[in-house]
Amino acid sequence: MIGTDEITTIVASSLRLTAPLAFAACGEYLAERAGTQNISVEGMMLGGAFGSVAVASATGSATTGLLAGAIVGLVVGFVHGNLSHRIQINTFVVGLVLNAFVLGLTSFLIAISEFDSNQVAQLSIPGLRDIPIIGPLFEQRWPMYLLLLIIPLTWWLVERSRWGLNLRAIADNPQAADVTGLKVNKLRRQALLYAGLLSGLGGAYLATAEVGSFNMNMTAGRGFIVIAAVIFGAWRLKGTMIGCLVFGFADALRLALPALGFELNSQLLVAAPYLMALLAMMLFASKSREPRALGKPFVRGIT
Amino acid sequence: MSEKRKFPNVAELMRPSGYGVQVTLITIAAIAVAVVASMVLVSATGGSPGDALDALYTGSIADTAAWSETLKAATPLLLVALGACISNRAGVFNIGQEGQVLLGAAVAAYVALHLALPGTLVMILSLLAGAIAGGLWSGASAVMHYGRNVNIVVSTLLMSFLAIQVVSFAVTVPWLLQAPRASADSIASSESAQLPPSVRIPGFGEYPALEIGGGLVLSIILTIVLAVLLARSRWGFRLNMLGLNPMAARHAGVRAPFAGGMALALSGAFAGLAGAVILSGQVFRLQPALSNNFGWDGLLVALIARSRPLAAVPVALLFGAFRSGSSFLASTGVPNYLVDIVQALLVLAFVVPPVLAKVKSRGRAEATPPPAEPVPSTPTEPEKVTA
Amino acid sequence: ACTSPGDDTAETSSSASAGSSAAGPDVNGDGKVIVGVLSPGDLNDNGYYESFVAKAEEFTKSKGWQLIKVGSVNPADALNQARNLCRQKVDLVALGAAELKDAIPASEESVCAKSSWYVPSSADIKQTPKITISRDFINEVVYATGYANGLLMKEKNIKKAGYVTGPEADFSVQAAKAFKAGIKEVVPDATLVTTYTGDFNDSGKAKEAAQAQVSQGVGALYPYLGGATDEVAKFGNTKNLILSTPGTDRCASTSPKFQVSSIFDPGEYFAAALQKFSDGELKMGVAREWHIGKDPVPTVKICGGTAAQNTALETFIKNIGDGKVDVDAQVAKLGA
Amino acid sequence: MTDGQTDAAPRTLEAPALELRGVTKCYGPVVACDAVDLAVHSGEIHGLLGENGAGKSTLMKVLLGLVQRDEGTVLRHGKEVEIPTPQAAVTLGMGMVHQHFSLIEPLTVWENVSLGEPGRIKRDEICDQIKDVGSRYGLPISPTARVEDLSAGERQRVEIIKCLRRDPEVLILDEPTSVLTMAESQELFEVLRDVVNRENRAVILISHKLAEIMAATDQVTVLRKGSVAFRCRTSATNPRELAKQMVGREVSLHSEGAALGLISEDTTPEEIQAAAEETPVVAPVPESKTPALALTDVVVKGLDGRTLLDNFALTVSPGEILALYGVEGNGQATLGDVMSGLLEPTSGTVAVNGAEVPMNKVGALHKAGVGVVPEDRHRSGVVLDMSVLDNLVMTDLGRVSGRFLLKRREARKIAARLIEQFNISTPSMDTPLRNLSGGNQQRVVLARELSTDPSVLVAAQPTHGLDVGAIEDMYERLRAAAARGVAVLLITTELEEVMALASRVAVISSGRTVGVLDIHEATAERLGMLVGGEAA
Ligand SMILES: Nc1ncnc2c1ncn2[C@@H]1O[C@H](COP(=O)(O)OP(=O)(O)OP(=O)(O)O)[C@@H](O)[C@H]1O
Ligand SMILES: Nc1ncnc2c1ncn2[C@@H]1O[C@H](COP(=O)(O)OP(=O)(O)OP(=O)(O)O)[C@@H](O)[C@H]1O
Ligand SMILES: [Mg+2]
Ligand SMILES: [Mg+2]
Repeated sequence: MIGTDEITTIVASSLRLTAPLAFAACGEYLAERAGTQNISVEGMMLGGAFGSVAVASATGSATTGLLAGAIVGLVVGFVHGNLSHRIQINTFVVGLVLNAFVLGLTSFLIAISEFDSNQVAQLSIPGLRDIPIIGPLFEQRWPMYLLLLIIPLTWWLVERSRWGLNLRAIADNPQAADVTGLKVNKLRRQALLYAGLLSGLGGAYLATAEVGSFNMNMTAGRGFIVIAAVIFGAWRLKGTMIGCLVFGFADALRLALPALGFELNSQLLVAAPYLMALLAMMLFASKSREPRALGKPFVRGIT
Repeated sequence: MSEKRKFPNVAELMRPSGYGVQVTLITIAAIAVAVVASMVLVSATGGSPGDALDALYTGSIADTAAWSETLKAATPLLLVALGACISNRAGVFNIGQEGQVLLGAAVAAYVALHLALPGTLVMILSLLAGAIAGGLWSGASAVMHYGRNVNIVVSTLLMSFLAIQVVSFAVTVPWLLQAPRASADSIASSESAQLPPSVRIPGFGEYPALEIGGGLVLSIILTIVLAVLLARSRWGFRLNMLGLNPMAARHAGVRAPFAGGMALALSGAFAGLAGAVILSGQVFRLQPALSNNFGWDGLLVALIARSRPLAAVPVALLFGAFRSGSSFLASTGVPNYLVDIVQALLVLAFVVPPVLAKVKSRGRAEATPPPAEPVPSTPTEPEKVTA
Repeated sequence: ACTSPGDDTAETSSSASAGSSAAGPDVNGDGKVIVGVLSPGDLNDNGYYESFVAKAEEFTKSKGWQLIKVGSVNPADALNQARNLCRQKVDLVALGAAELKDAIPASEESVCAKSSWYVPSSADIKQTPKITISRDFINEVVYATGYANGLLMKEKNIKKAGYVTGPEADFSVQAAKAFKAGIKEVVPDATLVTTYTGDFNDSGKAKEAAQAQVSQGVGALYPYLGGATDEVAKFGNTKNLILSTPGTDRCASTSPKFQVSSIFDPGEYFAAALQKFSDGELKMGVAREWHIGKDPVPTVKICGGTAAQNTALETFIKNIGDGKVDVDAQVAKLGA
Repeated sequence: MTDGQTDAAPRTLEAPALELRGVTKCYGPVVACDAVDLAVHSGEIHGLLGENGAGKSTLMKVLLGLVQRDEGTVLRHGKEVEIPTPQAAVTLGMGMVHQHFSLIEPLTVWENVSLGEPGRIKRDEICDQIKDVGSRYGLPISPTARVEDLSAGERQRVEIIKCLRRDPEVLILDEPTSVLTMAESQELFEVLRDVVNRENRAVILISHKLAEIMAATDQVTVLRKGSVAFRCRTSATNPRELAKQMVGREVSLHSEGAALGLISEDTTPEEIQAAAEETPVVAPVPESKTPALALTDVVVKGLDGRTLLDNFALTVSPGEILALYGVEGNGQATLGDVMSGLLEPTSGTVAVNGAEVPMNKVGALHKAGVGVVPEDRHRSGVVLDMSVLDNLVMTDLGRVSGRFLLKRREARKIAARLIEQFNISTPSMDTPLRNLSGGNQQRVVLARELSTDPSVLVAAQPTHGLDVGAIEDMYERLRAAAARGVAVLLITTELEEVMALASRVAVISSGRTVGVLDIHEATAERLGMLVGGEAA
């Protein structure tokens, strides 16, 4: 029933659905490894998607749009960082408000503007793209290949760089890290900038690489799936990426199976990622892996 | 030396002369900034701020009809906010109200449409069923948290999306909630049948005269009861203790899984009740979009009210006014999403100043721990050790 | 079964009471004419919902009237929104789609006493003395759309068609059946692949669904979508698919390009009603039915079709209009 | 402060390695350091002595750039320097071992050691250096071990290595021995001696233990309430003098003396005996009665599976004060948590007055009559943001409430009585507890726990962070409680406290009771060996 063609289709679809998640998840992963449970990732992605389309339309260059999207995400990260790690407003409150704000603002702006659609170019590698099953890996919008840089970069940053060592330290014991001379809140703000940049890029990828235009609330909860992926991956990059793939794959299956001749109840399948994330949290999210100070604000003198 | 050791006196700062005035001033300034920023946005995008403000005013409080709409919108907001007050106080941060509202409405609809009992009884039962459904839904997050250490913020959020899918599914299934077709060849829409008038919540007054729904009366009663309970009851005391210092609470005999779980379930129950009230007081049929952001906005109301039920009343009214006013914005050509922007900015305007004042006073006494706020502290839980 | 005898402006009077008629467009007599439109959809969707307000805009502008348009109205909020329009002293309340039917009770209230009401309906909305209903029959037009697709598929020897839509709701399921039945009228052994993405506006997912269908050899694609239509269609263009529009005439559009315009544009019906309204002839308490083959709209066009194709389609449509085809029976038979 | 001029130390001609002139630091209205002058020379260990809150840590934080001074100058080798950041302090050749561990548990030793440094991570280089430093000073440690797997002593080694690796000219140790066994402390002092003699570094050793200062330092400076009260060559002074300078008046040997470490390891039992006679003797233990508190085979496992309490057993009789003595990190904190009801033992039983307490029920211990003064009152003893009143009644709401509602008037009556009885100084009973001083907060806890007439009182480190007056008060109240027939379990790491209060002493090591001695048999030596895990 299912031959290589069908598998190829699903693989290709999974990849495309995973990519926006994976970009944002790299950022979210790093933010969480620095101790921020950043729920404004949805807002970062949505802002990034909007920014990219707006700028791509204005400049006519989807690539510039992509960059602009990342910068919009960065700005959201900057605001989040300053609100929650400078003046110490509860990070979840900040996240909620930022999500609401970005959704409101982008809906407002899209209601009064017209944008041309722009899409970045496809980059396919002749020869390789014809390999069955993994062929689609080599026939993608070019920003997808950025992931090949960003994933190892994120890993390197967290696990090998001085900065990452500092981030891991402040996520686990900010008090001790502070005494050692690390600027805890500053580092967390920096981590949020990275998260914003990549989440914005994820949204921009969705808008300018996959879709080509902006719809109201076009991220439609993908940011929350990203958070679920980090938990699913038990705060490890490998696991997080697998989480993104699993969620992307689930969506791909849902969207592709009817074409392959399977009848299935799609309504309940829409809920699959949420269910899987909840299950994963119950099964694998071993507390010992969770950064100990995750989501807890740091104020010098309070333990 | 200890007796004479001078600590910066927080109570002193809190008095109207110090901290309070400062916070009030910054808050007013922040609100002004929020409003000005929104109006700048309006004019920058080619709208007229004056018209927009006028529309908001006319739509929300200019006459009895406007007030009716405002009160109607404020009702579920207040109910959701009351629930959020409970969970926030207990230090468990429920952010899944949107789904709980919808699920409450769905179960209430099921009861209202399927029970063959006298109308008033059915109405009461359906409200109860809505509350219980919301409570069980958020209670599930509590079970996941206390049983398997699943983060409450994340699980309530995910459960919320799950609820939306479940309800969207239920309204497409005839044996669950989908309305029967009017005739064999007509299209069945994805919603439930209308509630018969006998099972709807009665109210006072008839639109466009001032209309006060039974749901509003109910929520005001609940506000007062909750305010008294939080301030004066054993339960309220223990809840506060749990939120402010879970360890000390445990030492004092508060069972966090029980008290915190209960608080979470109760907050869900209030959200579910809000859904049931929307259903049987306003919309009269279950639709997948019935929750209409009441869950999210209700949570924001509680945040602005700093988890105090009485303070939630005016804030819910304000947000209700925004909702009713927003539909008048359309005539000015300004997209009504403006209201979402203003609301988000307003939350910041209310949340930032106290923290800012605190930071400033910390600047004076560098590491004096700031007073905890009634705003949800980050969910902290007593260290658990395997049994 | 839905066709009713009568001339091409058939108006069935409500049995409840005689329709009230107004003297002119200024129903409330305040010296201004204001038209208020409520739409459940995105007013910038380049399609179904936008067409409704676009027509209204065009018409009111030409008459110098004022238009209040409220988009993305939550069905649960329809009643409030309608009341608010009435409070803004509109002379005509127009609902953009039947989803907002819960607003209708407002027409009975005193706030709306001085407003006329226009309600489009494909479902069964109860006629009341206070509203005028405009009813179309979506099965007919989608069935004809399928037929048009069938003609094009036959030409290209395509056996597989695709249908991508949002949530799996009765109306979208129905439309799929009608589409399939229409195709099968021409290509009896054709198959239809149906994907429900869950969201009319999520372009990302809709595009994935389309790509999956294309990879399975789909040669015609019906993006029965809202905000996601254009992106799916643009993708379809890159694969040379036969594309049909969900409601509006877009034969003139170049990006994306459609091969079939399935026109059940609510704006067309509304424009007709507005004309009557302007002439003071829009009666409340009556329903206006729009049948393919009988009225100018709804209809189906093949964009740049051959003469033979056009004739075949025209005949087919005419047969439906003349009641020679029992659409519902055919859909039930072929669409299953 | 004329006696401060008894400084007879021969001054070296070269400028001191580190010199402070008039350093002042205020935290809001609290003057933590008040015009402090201090000179530390290379090649000597300089003791910095002062009671809790005297400003020792703050002074050092100023030196390390963690806190900015308000006034004064800092000189290195006679040259004025600024220390805006911890990195600057490192560049200036200053390193510190902090009072509380500043290690990140999930990280490895080498990662911890390199934490806070600038530049790229050079893993192999760091690992080599750790091995190097380790072998040079006799501090063996595996660079790739995770800190969470290390014992307290090993962690201390990591801290010291971390500090020494940066080759500091001035090495500061803030109460380094509080978590160490006596043997480990001894080892540490040898390392320090080595560092000073062989490498001519300067060491500042902060402590409030007189014995330690006497044994390990060359120079001593005493801080009192933020200012320098006394400075002298160590060899030219004696513990009594230092104690007097630290407190500001003569101290009696028994209660305050104990708190200050006057009774040191070399105090003889006779001295204690003599001291004990100064104060009312604890009532003799009636043998026949069932113990008020009996723990049998209590096992507690941590989240990571480590055994925190290992078949722990203990009995306390009514009217006695039993001290549970041991070095930090050997399970006392866990026991405190168990007795506060914060932890549920994996197995084993706790019985109060002969009746087993259902440990899985929250609040059961309290109901059974166990009062607890927890080790960290801010963590589990009080709710800082509730009022004094609320904190005084919170463990026993039954007394001040009906079925549902609180009886405010009743509560106020009880609170007023307790405030009066326990001498709690507070502006009003509605003041947030946060605004009270540490000593008064501790009194609130004690008052609350004793107000319900418990049959057992567990006092975990009850004098931590208190000043002398408060300590004295606490001791009196504990004795009074015992005299009333309460079984008092005193969990402590201070030998002096044991000697001052207890009638029996149990020693805990690695989560087990390794010995129970009558106070008359308990010599510092025997206790020391027990603490170290050896049979006495
Ligand atoms: N060559 C190296 N250079 C710098 N740091 C390194 C190097 N090798 C290992 N590390 C550090 O040592 C630590 C342990 O590395 P390792 O790759 O074993 O990860 P891990 O903690 O075992 O992760 P997991 O168990 O989740 O797979 C990491 O935190 C990393 O920072
Ligand atoms: N961050 C801070 N904010 C406000 N006050 C502080 C802060 N840190 C210390 N203090 C106060 O400054 C004084 C000196 O504190 P410091 O920690 O220097 O004492 P210490 O001598 O080290 O005491 P200990 O022996 O308990 O460590 C104390 O009264 C303390 O309460
Ligand atoms: Mg008029
Ligand atoms: Mg100190």
